[in-house]
Amino acid sequence: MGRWITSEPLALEPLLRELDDPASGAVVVFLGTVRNENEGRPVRAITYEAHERLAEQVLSAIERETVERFGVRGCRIQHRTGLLQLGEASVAIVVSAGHRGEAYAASRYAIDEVKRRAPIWKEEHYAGGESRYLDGVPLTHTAED
Amino acid sequence: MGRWITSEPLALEPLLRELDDPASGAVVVFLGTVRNENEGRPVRAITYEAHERLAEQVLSAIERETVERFGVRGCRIQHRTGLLQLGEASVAIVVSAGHRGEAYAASRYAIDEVKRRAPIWKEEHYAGGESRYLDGVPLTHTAED
Amino acid sequence: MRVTVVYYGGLKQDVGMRSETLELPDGALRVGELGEVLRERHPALAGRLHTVAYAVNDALVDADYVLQDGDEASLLPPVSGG
Amino acid sequence: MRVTVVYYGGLKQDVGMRSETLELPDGALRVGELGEVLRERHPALAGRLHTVAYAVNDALVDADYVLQDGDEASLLPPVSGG
Repeated sequence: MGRWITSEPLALEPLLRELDDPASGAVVVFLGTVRNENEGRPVRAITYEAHERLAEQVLSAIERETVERFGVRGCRIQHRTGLLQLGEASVAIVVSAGHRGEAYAASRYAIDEVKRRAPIWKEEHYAGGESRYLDGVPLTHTAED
Repeated sequence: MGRWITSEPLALEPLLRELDDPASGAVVVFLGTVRNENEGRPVRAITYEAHERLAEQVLSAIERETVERFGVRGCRIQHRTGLLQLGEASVAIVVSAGHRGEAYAASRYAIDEVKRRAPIWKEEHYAGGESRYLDGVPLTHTAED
Repeated sequence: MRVTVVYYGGLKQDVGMRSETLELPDGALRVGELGEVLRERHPALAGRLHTVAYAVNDALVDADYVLQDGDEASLLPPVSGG
Repeated sequence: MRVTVVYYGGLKQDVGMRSETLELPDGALRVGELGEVLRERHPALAGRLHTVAYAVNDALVDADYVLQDGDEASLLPPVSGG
């Protein structure tokens, strides 16, 4: 199980334990899950693919930035790859902070950056057996990456 | 273990399972945890006390309002009572939603309302053995309660 | 009539007890007036009652709620949960 | 020089393969120029290259990065993780 990218089901407890911190008063968790509908079409599963080594660099960089920008105590991000069924979590983000304001803001920043910068692609599988790669966000090469 | 108020350690997995929903694409969890400092004083533990039956009504009402106001799929709130050590969770709020925007907004609303309306009190225990009830938010009687 | 009063949060330290059962004269007593009675019994409540809310039998009530025999009245100081 | 090209996301369906190893003339070839070479090999790439980013050996690079013998060049279409 990779630290940032894994093909196994995501488990929250180990991430929460990693961020255990007596100076933390607020923890915000975001889970992205496979929804049964997208853009009006019924979805039955999603395959996620990653450029693994690059994705690990990017997720690790987003963790560091999140801590620095929002002054939170810690941030951990994990993204799953492979075939996911309805309801399964594709991404888990845990932020621990002194107070809830910065915890929410940092969590929101982290998931927005993951969607914008992580080299990860999803292929939606539809009821009829058809499947499709979704249009996404063009990657740009920035110093932060 | 009460549905809204419990003296046992809070467990996230049962709350997440309750809100399992194939129409959900985003889950936001908030955990309030016992921090080792408040208003500049080192804290070593906190005792939470609730007016249990009233608190259960209030938390249940906040769950319903959160779902209605933000159009999210589900909301579950649990608050712990008794003596909590550093790092232990005093409150857990889970929101599941179609999309992340409403999930974050609903989660933030729910915790703010819990802090404002739940008949729950904390007594902070300090390093020297001293303890103190904190000044809080005066309750008001509104139709929503 | 008999009314049980329960003190929550810091109030139970202020008055030195968790609860007490009072025998009150029969007749229309509002919960806000009960507060006045309690302030005379417990001088430590002076200066605190204006931030106290009242619940009777598990429902928040206004100060003009009229108490019934057998009611349990809770005094709820400003809250600090979460 | 030898360069391995790896296609990610929908690109691997467009070109009908996961990766290919090309023998290219020695000399300064930029990764953006490699894109032109690939478009000639795979007409399906036409109209898609302007939204593609390039990584070489696990680092994102600009279009003017100069390829070396043995490089692995990844073509990264618009992303949709999360």
